[in-house]
Order: sequence, then C-alpha cells, then structure tokens
Amino acid sequence: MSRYLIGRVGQALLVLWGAYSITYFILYLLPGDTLSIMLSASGMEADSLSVEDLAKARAYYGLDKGLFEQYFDLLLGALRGDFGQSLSLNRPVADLLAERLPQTLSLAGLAIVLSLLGGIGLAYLTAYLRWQPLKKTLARLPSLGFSVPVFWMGLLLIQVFAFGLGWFPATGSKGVESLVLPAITLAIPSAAVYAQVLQRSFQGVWRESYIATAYAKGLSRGQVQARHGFKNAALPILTLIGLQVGNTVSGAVLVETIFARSGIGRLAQEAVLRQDIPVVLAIVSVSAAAFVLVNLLVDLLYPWFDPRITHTPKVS
Amino acid sequence: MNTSNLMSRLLAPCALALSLAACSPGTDTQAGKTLNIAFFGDNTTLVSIDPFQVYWLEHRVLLRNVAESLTDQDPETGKIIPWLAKRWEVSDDALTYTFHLREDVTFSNGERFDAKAVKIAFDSDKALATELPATFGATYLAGYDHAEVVDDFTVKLVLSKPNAGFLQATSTTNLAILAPASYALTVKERSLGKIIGTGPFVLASYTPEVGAHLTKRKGYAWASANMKNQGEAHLDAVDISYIPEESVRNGLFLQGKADILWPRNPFSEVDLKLFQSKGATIQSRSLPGPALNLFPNTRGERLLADKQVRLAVQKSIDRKSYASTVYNAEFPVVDSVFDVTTPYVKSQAAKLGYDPAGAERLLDQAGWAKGADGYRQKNGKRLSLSYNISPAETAGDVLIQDQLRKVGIELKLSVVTRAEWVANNSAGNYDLTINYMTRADPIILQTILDPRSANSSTVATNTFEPAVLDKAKALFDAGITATQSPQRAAAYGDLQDLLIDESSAFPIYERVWQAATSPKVKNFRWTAEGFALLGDIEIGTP
Amino acid sequence: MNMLEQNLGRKTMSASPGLWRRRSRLQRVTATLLPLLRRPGFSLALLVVVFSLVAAIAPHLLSSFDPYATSPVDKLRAPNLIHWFGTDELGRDLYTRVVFGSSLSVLSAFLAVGIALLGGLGLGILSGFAGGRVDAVIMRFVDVLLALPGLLLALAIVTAIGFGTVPVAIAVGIGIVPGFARTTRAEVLRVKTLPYVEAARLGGASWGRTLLRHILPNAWGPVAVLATLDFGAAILATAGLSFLGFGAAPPAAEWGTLIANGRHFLITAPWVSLLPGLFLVAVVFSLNHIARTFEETQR
Amino acid sequence: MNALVDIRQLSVRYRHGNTAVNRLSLRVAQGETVAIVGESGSGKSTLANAILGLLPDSAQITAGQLWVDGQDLTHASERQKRALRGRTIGLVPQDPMVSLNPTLRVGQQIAEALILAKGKRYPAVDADIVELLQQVGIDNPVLRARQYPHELSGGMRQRVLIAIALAGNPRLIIADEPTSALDVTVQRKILDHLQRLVSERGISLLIITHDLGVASDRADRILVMQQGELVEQGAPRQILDAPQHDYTRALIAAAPAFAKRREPLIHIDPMIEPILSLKNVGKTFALPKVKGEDNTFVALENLSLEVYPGQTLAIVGESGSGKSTALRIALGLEKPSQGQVWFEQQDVTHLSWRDFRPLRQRLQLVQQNPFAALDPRFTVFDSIVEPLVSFGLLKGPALEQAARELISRVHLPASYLDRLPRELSGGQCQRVAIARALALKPGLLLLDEPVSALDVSVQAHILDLLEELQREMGIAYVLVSHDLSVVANFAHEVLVLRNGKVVEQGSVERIFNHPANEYTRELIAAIPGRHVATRAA
Repeated sequence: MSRYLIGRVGQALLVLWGAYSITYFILYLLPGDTLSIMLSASGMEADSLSVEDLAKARAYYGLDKGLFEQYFDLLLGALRGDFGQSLSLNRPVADLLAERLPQTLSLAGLAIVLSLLGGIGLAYLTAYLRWQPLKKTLARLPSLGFSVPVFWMGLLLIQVFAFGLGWFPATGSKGVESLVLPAITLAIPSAAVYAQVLQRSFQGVWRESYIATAYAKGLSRGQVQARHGFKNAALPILTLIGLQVGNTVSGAVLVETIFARSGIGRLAQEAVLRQDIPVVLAIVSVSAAAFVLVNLLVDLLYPWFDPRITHTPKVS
Repeated sequence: MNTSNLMSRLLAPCALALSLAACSPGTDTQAGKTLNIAFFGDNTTLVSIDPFQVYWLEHRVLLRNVAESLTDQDPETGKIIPWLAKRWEVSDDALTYTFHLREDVTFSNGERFDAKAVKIAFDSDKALATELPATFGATYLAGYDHAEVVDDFTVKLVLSKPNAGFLQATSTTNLAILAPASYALTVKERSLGKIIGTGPFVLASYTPEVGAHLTKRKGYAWASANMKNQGEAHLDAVDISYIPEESVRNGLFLQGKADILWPRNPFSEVDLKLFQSKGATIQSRSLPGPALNLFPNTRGERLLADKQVRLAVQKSIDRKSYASTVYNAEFPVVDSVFDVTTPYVKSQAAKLGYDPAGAERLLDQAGWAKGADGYRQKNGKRLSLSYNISPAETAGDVLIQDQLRKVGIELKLSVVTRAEWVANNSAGNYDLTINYMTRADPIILQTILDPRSANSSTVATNTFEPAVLDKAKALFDAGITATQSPQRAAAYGDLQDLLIDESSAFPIYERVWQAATSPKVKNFRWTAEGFALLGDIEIGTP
Repeated sequence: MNMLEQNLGRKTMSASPGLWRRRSRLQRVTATLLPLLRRPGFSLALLVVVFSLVAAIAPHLLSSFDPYATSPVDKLRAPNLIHWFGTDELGRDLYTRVVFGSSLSVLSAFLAVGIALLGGLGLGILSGFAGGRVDAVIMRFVDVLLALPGLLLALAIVTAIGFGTVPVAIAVGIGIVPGFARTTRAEVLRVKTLPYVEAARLGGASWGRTLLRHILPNAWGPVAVLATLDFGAAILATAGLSFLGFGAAPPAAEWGTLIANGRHFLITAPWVSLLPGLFLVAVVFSLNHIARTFEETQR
Repeated sequence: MNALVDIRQLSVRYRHGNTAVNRLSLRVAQGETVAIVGESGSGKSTLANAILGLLPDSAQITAGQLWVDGQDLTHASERQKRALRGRTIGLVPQDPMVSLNPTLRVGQQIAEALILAKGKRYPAVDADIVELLQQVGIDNPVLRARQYPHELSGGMRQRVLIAIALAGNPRLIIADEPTSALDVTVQRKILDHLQRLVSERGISLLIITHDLGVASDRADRILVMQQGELVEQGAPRQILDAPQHDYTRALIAAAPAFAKRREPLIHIDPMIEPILSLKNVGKTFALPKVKGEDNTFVALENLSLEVYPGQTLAIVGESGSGKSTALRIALGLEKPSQGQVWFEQQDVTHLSWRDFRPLRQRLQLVQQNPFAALDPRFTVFDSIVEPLVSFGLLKGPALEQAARELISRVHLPASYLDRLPRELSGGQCQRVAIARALALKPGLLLLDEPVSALDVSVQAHILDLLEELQREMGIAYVLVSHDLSVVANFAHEVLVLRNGKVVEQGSVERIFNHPANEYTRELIAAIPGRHVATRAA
C-alpha cells in the first residue's frame, strides 16, 4: 500500500510539474515580447524608457536570465509558494491567491455538492421510475443540461430568481445566500454529466445477474436499487468527480464574471486581459494542483468503494 | 416536515463549510441611512485609490467625499472658491500661491489640518511624481517646486514655471490633502485604501473589484459653499459596489438594492425609459474635459496622413444619429472638441455637420474609387482604417463602423488587451485611437495631445501633421502661461479650431455622465468635475 | 433493429443465389440511416444541425438582410414577421446575425474538433498501439493536459497568440485533445485484443492492414460519438470565450458574442440575448441527441 | 391441488411481437425434481422468471394461470409476489461469477436473505450465516463470510448462491443453468451437493438447462421445451428410450453424451511425417515480485504431441490446465520457454512473425466465440476472403468466385455473402469463421473450443461439418476443449492436461474405455447424462 502511495503521489507530482512547465512555455515562448507586455501591463511603455531603464526592468522581471534559468527560478519559487509579483496589481501573486481562493473554493465546493446531489438524484429517480414517458423525458434532461451555455444559464437564473422572484441576491461575495445562484449555475453542467453517466450505468446494472439474485431474495425494487444497484452504478461517478474539477474551474471563470464575485476565475480572466503572466501561471498551477489532488484522493479512495480494486500487488 | 428536516440536515454541513469562507454580519440595522451606489466594474489596470494617482472617475467620486482640497470649484461658473483655504493670493508672476487655511479642521484620525500637513501633502505628491512620471497627478502638479510654511495656518506654494491651471488643480481630488499619517505609509498601502482625509465621510474599507464602505465623519463642519449641508452628513454610511455586468447592475437598481445606479456610459434609451417609468430620476452632467474624440495617426504611409481623407471621415460621422441611437433622443449632440462643461469651450457645430455626399466627393477627388464590395480603393489598396479597442467594442463603435462603410471607408475594429492597446499606440500601429481625461480645465488636453507632457507622446505627435505640430505646441504653451482669462480663451479657442480644421480630432459624442437615483434619494448634486456631494444627500420616503 | 434485420433478411433471401453481387456501401448506409430518420426527434435534430451547417457555408441563402447594416430607426424591434428574431440595439436583423454567426461558430468548432481529432487520434492510436514506454509517456502527457482546466488553458493560449476566432478555436481544440486521446487509446486497446483482430493477424494481415481495416473502423464508433458531442462542447467553449471578449473582430459576431452583447437588454429587450441563446442551445442539444442516438444504435 | 407449482395454459408475450411461452401447463409437486430442457430461445428462462414473478417490463402474461403455493401470480400484486420470493421460491442463478454483488461482503449478502426471511434483524444472524456456509460445503466459513465475491472461486460463489437460496427456507428452488459456467468436475460436485440438500429438506427443485444429460441425471421428470411450447414430458428413461417428438429425438441425437463414439483412425502410416509436433514444450510466466522475491507461474510443463495429416488430436483440460497456452504456442503467438515446435518438418520455435507468415497459409485457427471472431463491420464476403486479400493471392472476379466456393463448402447460401455478422446466428457465424480458415487451404486447423458457445443441436451440425471437411480435404485438427463429450465423438487422439502437466495421452478409445489416471476417470464420470446413457447401453 505504502509503495503504491509513494508511486501515485510521485505520479501526481510529475503531472503537476508537467502542467506548470507547459503553461510556462506557452506563456513565455510564444510570440510577443514578454518584456514589453510586462511593461505595458504595469503602465509603462517600452518606447519611453532609456536603454539602462530597459535593462533594469529586464532584471526586475527576471528576464535577463536564460529561458531555462528563469524557468528554474520560477519553479523553485513556486515550490516555496512564491509565485512572484503581479505585474499590474503590484502585489505578490501569493497574496492575491490567498485573498481570492476562499471565494472560489466555497463556490466550487458548493457547486460540486449540488451537482452530485442533483445529478445523482435525477439519475436515481430516472432509474426508479417505471412510467416510460416520464422516464424517457428525464433521460433526455442531462443532454439539455450540458447544451446550455453556463453564462446564458447564469443570466437566466439571475433574471428569474434574483430579479423576478427576488429569492436570492444577484451578485456579491457576501453571505451564503449570494452563493446559491452562482453555485447552481456552476453545478448544472456537472450535474448533467453525473446524471447521464449514472443513468447509463443504472441501465447496465439493472441487467446484471446479481440484481436478479437480489430480487429473488424477496427485496423490493427500491431496496434492490438502494442496496445493490446504486453502489455499483455509482462507481464510474467517482472517477468523473475528479475529472469534473477542471470543468468546474473553467465554469468558475464565467460564473464569477457574471455574478461579480471576486474569485480566482475572475482574476484569471482579468489577468489574461492585462497579460499579467505571473498571475495566469500561478492560477493555472493552482487549478492543476487542485485537479491532481482531487484525482489522487479519488484514486486512493477507490478501493474503499470498490473492493475489487486493491493497491497491493496481487499474488495468484 | 420530514423532507424539510432531511433537507436541513443535508444542507447544514455545507452551510457550515461555507460560512467559514464567507460570513455576513447583518447590515439591516443601519440600512435605513445607508446609501447604496452601484458603479460599473472596478479599475483593474491600476488598482489604487491613492488620490494623487487616481484618474478613475468612480474613485474620484468616492475620494471627493473623503479627502478635501484647498479650494473648490463652482459647478455653475467654474470659479474657484474657498474650501480648506479661506483665501489665497497669487503673485504677479503667477509663480507663488499663498493659502490662508481654516483653523477648525481636523483629519478623521484626529490630526490637525495645518500648513505643515499641506506641505507634507504637496511634497509627498511631488516625490511620487518624480518617481513615477507617468502617474496621473503629475500633470496637476506641473511646475510645482516647493512649499513654504509661513505660519501654522499659512502656506506658500512656489512654482518654478507658470501653470495656468494650478489654482484649479488645488481644487481637485488629485491634490486633496491627506493626513500626514497617510503619507507615512507606503504608496501601496494608500492605494489599497489607507486614506485619511478631512471629508464628511471616512473610508472604512476598500476591496478592489468588490466595493468600498464609507461611514459618516462625526463633527464635520467645514464644507465649502458648494454644499447645502454645512454640517455632518445626513447619511450614516455609503456602500459602494463595483458590478461589471450591466444587466445585473440594472436589476439591482430596479429591485431597490441600489439607490444610485451610476455606470460609466450613459444609459441606452430603453433603460432610461424603464428607469423613469419606475420613478427614478436621471441625473446628468457633461464631464468637463475633452469630449469623446478619436485621434488620427497622420504619420508616414498611414491613410490618414492625407488631410482630404481625414476631412472625409469627419463628414461621414453622423453625430446626431449616434446620440439618438446609442443613447436617446434628448442626448446632446457633441459640437466641440471639449464637453460643454469645460471652461473656454468653443462650439464647432458648423464644421461638424453630417455630409456623406461631401465626404464622397472629397474621397473621389483624392483618388479613392469605390470598388465592387462597396469599399474605396486606390492603387489596389483598400481604404481601411484600423482602430484598436480594449477591452470590448461598444454599440457606438459598430455604428461608426457602419457610418464609415456607407461612404466606402472600412473601419477595422480590433479588440485587443489593454497591454497590446498601449503597445500599439506607442508603436504607431493604428489609424484611429481614443483617449479622454476628466478635469474642469482645458489644460487637461495637454496630457493627451501635447507631445511634451502627454501619456503617450507617440499618440500626441501622430495626431498632428508634422507641419502643424509646432503650431499646436505653441498654442498649448500660450494656454498654460496665460494668466488672464481672455488670453487663455483665445489660446484654447485657436487650439480647438486647429484640431477641427486639421481634422486632428473627431468628436463622437458628448461625455455625459448619468446616474439614476431612486425616488427616495434627495439632493443629488454634481460637483464641477462631475462628482457627487454625498454629504448633501438625504434618504427619505419617496 | 429487429424490423431492420427482417427486412434485410427478406431482401437477401428473395434474391436468387446465383445472381449474387456485392452490395454497395451506400446501400448499407441508407439501410442503417432510414429507420433512424423515421424517429421524429432524430430528424428534427438533424434538421437543426443541417440548417446551421448550411448557414455556416452559405449564409446568404437563408437571409436577405445584411448582417452588418445598421438601421437606427428599427432599433430593438421585438420579433415580428419581417425580423423573425427581432432587431438589436443598432437595428440589425438578429436572425441574419445568428445565421451569419454560424459560419464563425460552426467553422471554429470544426477547426477545434479537427485539431482535437488529429492530435487525439494520433496520440491515442500511437499510445494504444505501441504500448510500453511510449504509451506511458504519452499517457502522462495526456494527464498533464487533462490537469489543465480547459478554459484556463484556452485563456493562456489566447494570451499568448492573441484574440480572434482562429486562436480561440485552436485553444479550444487543444483543450479537448486529452479526451480524444484517452477514448481512442481505450478503444484501440479494447479492439486490439478482440478475437477477430487476432484472426486477421493469423490470416496473414500486416499490422498496417489490421490497424486500418479492423482496429480503426471498430474503434471509430465511440470516437465519432465523442467528436459529435465535443462539436457541441466546442461551440459552447468558443461561445464562452467570445462571451468573455476573446472572440471575432466586430462587426462579425459569433453566437457567444451575440448573447454577450444582448445581455445588456435582458430586462428591456430579452429577445436580443435569449433568441440567439435558444438557437445555440438547440444546435448543441441536437448534436448531443444525434450523438446519443448513434451511440444507442451502436450498442 | 397439493402441487407446489401449478401452471395452466400459460402464455407470455414480449411487447415486440414474439411469444416466449405459449399455452404451457406444468405441475411441480412438493419434493419433486423437475428439469426443463430447451435450447436458447425456447422460453425456458422466461418461464422461470414468470414463476419468480420477475418478468421484465416488456413481457406480459397474456393468458393462463400461474399458481404458486396456492396463489395465482397472474393476478398477484407486487407485494404478494415479493412475499413469495426468497421464502417460498429460491433461485440459484446461472453464472456465479456475475451473480453476486461485487461490492458487498459475502456474509452481508446472505444476511440480507436471512433477515428478509425472518422479517427483522436478529442477533444470531452471524451464526446462521456460518452454519449456512458450512451446509453448502464451504470450509473456513467465518473467514469466507467476511470476504468479497471476487476473492472466491467460481465453485465457491455458486455454493454461496445456493446458501442464499436456502436462507429463506424455500419450498422450491429454481436452478437456472446452475453450473454451465463451471468446470465439469466442479459442476458435478455442486450439483450433487445441491441435490442432497434439497432432498434432505424436501424442497422441490426446478432445473432449467440446455443439457439433456444434466436433466436426465438429476430430474425425476423432464420437460422438453421448444419455441415456447412444451413438446414432451416424462421420466428421464422414458424420454431417452422412447422419445415421442421429433425435436426430442433430434436433441438426443445431438447430445454428445448419447451419441456413438467415433471410429478410431485405423492406421497411421509410419511413413507419414507429423504435420505439427511439439517437443518437450514448457512455458513459465513471470509474476510481479513479492517482497523482492521472483515469482513464476508454470503454465505448461514438458508437453509433447504430434498431429498427423487427416487426424484429430484433442487437448482436454479444465480452466487453468494450460490448454490455451499450448494452442497459442502451436500458433506461434507465444514463444515457449523450453522445447521446440515443428511444423511441416520445420523448426518454427524461434521464427519471427515475418518469417512465420508464409507458414500461416498452412496453419489456421477457428476461435471459441463465433460472434467475436468476425469483424462486425465486415460482410461475410469481406471476412471470408480476407486471408486471400492479405496474402495478395486473388483479385476481382476470381476473389468472388473463391468466396462463392468457400461459402458453399460450409453449406451457407451465396446470398449470405452480403450479410453482416449481426444478421447471422451463432452457428452461421461459426461456419463463416470456418470458411475463412479454409480460404488458404490449410493443412492444419486449430480449433479453440469451436462449439462451446453454441446450442447442442448446432454443436452437432458444426462438428458434422468439420468431420466432412476433414474427410474431403484431409485436414488435420487440433481440438482444444473442456468438454470430454465433444471430444469423445470427434477426436482420434486425446491428450488430458491438468495444471500444465500431461495427465494422460492416447487414442480416444483407450482413454474412454480404459482410463489409466484417476483424474481422467473423474472427468469421464462427470460427463452429464453418462449415468443414464451407460445404464441404457
């Protein structure tokens, strides 16, 4: 087990390092003079600076070193939790992240909980129902769920629930109520994915022989579904939760913009508009870290849900 | 009963988890006397509410009510009137300004407002301007050399060269006087909200991109004559939020969650009617300073180097239709380089008429023939102008594009990041660009169009044809050194004529700042620079 | 499916054995497609998708208005017989804008899916076929791409190469590469071990032939379904990016831009945002529906 | 009226047309063992589901009555049916590998049945679980109860399923193809055990099977079903000795256990060289290291065999015996760890794939699962001619001509050349696979369980076809099978493998009549139906 754990953590770190490197090279290697981008992002113009000032600025942003030297400096810094200075906000990126992260975490956390509740609930209901018209309608619902653009859904929800019905505040970062609409918006696509996978999974599981065994014991449909169907059907969801982290972060960029929440996602969008490279790099790294971490947890928890999978080498 | 129980049990843990991240103390108790203002999105290019650096209008509204200046400006006449200074004298050479200060003023941290505080403020500002020459306040301080404390309440500000706008500058938020304690802090700390002033409100908090909170200053009693209410503010607090989404912002106002809806751009006709139908009052004031102008790049091979083409562009813009389409039928039609609230504004209405036929004639004469696709061409080259936009195009931009298309000019709107936009400007990589600043003195045009003091000297240089550049510089100099009103009027009048005659500026629309106030908001009044005096505002029953 | 089998059975049985000729591919395709077309849902979805494809290729066939001509007098008209989707704040016909927006949205989705297919299929086949170290290296690389949240990766790419439809499509395409690579690899691995592949190998077929004739065609199904699904996803992703302001240069407008621009009038003129949005939803939903129908028939 | 199950004129229809059970009547008395025999599609499983009240939503009882323990299930509510399940009727499902919930411990799954039978939780449930496990013949029951299904062998899982069926003390147990997924020897033991338990408790047993042998060995009464109808019923002897119905006769004729053994090949000309020979072949696999120690698994040890033209050699063994490894080594898909492989007087042991390729024209394989052996996207034509195309032998009209010849060789109409595999039955698929193997006119066919996935009557046809081809074309066969009864009718030589070792080798005659080894005897004894067949003989 511990051998597996070490290997798996190593793999996770490798992926994280890869994600960081790819982002670094995309941002620093692709066309565009990094220095002038950085200068203009912080309100200066390259044409107005003298040669010495340019050299000074180059040194200040660490651009006087070779590409790889820069890369290793940044990487080492990132390992220590130092992501450098934001170019336009004039603050350490780490501070910015520390300030914005809780907002996004609470939003994403609630969204994940809601999407699981909604997705699993819908699929569970669909599997339980026997009246075909309703069953079929519910089976098509997830498709609709991820056909709707997140931003459009967000605007609609605001119109209906904030302005129409007045149940929830439309914007703001204060209080749990202000979290409800954005979290629902963010949860819908993920919920749709969970629901669709689980619906399919239930379809497969209902055909399994052990379901017949369970019925033959005298269990009711509800009991069979709860005790024998659900856990087996829900196993694929576990892997999906890990994969959906990425989508949730992507969605957060849009949702935070619409709902005027100051979180990581909006910071990312603004940093891109300002070409604030250190901030973009840090946010991508942090999101990748979240992704890797959640997937690591899922992998480690898997044997607990599915006893067939063990992390110890098998002896036959 | 059962299900709701279940739901609450399920939700309890999440609620707990969330409350760690975001907890909200109830604000209902003071709601009655709190004014909620909804602005559009916060400035993300320069995160700062340090008065000296701030050019962002919304921040200046906030600062006007927190930090005060030596003088004030009458919004009706543009005259400079006493505020923290009871009176002042200007030496004949216009280089020495002696201010006699009020003696009853204190900063909100308890420090006394006196000559020493004024000196610290001006010296700190000057130090910052030297360190960061591009900072906005530097233009206000142009020519300032040093301050001398004459006695506790008399201070002498000495200029090294004349600056006709200096007295007006002392009335602005940019040269507001902060408490000495504020200047002891770093620029960054001030930028993020450590601002202590003498105003009727105290800045309790500022969270970039989210909002700010102001509370009433107890014992305030030194308002300028512009204020009706000479005592403490009527409001207990002001809550400011920055909401980038227009529909969300409007919704909040319609719901009554915001008392003042105050976006940067004027309201569209439909919104205006909607708000009025809900009983809202639309407050409007043209912002002093240049109108919304496009400035051409007249250099080298650029198509706008040809004056004929520039004149044709000038004639192809239908400003009346712009005002009524993008905004509303009552919206003023721009008729000058400056907005009407700017001192020495000179109407150019006669030269700014819509004349597409005239434009086509000019283009035909210049050898630009219409091609099959409707666009004009010369020597196989299309009459195509590039216009960089950041962060996003407006309906107005697209309307102009279509208006130019009608005479066969292609306007390419390229949406770029702010950084690219700046880079393109400084590289001369544009045909038309845009810039505006707000200040109730025509001197502000220098920061845009005088190559010697402009933000982007490239843009300023490119605006004028090489032959005209010196003439323009001379007019700027005349404007700044003239100490008498008629001389300034003449200089700036000539400058405005020059800009229009040369088609070095294309006025598009009058920069009217509009705010919608809910029926319960009383006494909303504008300052000379287009800010609001929150101390006057009362919240009553509608 | 049963009916189909019976139909085919009858047809082939009735043909006399001596006159046997090979049936063309077209005949077989129509034989599988026809029963699908009888489902109203499928036909409707196909219609919507075909409409958007036509709009993408030849938009002027579907509307006589000029998508860019402003007409201040007609601004913000509600949907009516002349302007089916109403007009926007500059009086432009919205239906025409949506139709012309298709070319940008649909073509950029094509580009994105094309990139994803090329990259994903390449990586997936290589990985699944080569196995061993190559597989391990490629899969780690795919893991890395997967770990980068799609929109953020796209934002980073757009930061680096600039705004516009093509950069956005490239960014979106790269974002969906890992999904394709994984699916392709899994399918190749699955099909590779099937008895008929072994039979073909034992029948003397080279690896190349086995790959092209057996593995790819049989692995293609789920990949094609994924491509159809991701086509919708790519439309959504490009719409998302244009919504954030990274899209095409005005006055051209993708669907995302139309929705984004119209959102200011949600209260006063809701159709400006809602109708393009509804159209977008209809197209993506139709793509999903088609993908699911194919998936079901494959099973 | 004392019949436990009383079915009168029952008809069950599926929503999309076909009638699965047609006016069927059946009685099962208390303590009686009844077997329903039928091939796939005969409706026997639908009948079993109907008795359990577990018909799928798409099926409907359209006529007749179904009385179980005095209740008419055709009009019973779901609740009533549920009360019968477990407590009155127990089920031993078909495939033990997939019939236990993989995510629940074995003990919990039994406990569930026990608690349902009691109607409430009770403290002694753990003791009851252990007792039940003991009764069904599982050793170390305390440990087993805590394990998950995947940690148990197939036989043990089947025993657990029997324990679950017994937990509710039912009066009837339905055993649906109870052992077809298991090795013959295991199958025999478990069926013996089940029968003992049932008879001790006076439980009625309803066996659903495709295997007339199993039915005749176990049942008091046999019912033969064909296409939803009951064609014949009676005591096993009666059915076997004097079948009334054509279908029954066909079944008996097809059942390998009752068929006549094949004439052994009269002579092997000493001048003829073997087409294939394996010389002292062995294969070991490396396993993952455990605590740094190397682990190996010996799949095959010291195997020698020779196959002569026109002759059939059968390799028989249960799962894990190494018979598949032997086949893969013979095909060159796997390199042996020791020994040599000779094909047509050529040492092919270490030939690369490329060098082996020309030889493949002479050496072909017919696989186990005919559906999976054909590319679903290839028409029959494409599949059959693929080897010819791969080797670039024929083109155009010649290719079509070859296809027509091949398809007629396997007795399929030429029109089938256009069909896709999914439009064919299992037997037809297998014929196509054989035609494909014949395309290159090979000298040796390796048959990997060629009929195990097919119905009995189809099995017979395929084996007949293979025999005919051997006669006409003089092909040699290597038949790999777990089923001795298939081997008995088909092979000339038999080789018995167990755990990778050769147990016995010899002519089919000698192996069956004078088995020298205990294991071989056990295997032969386990052939279902042998019981009755030998008595009949």
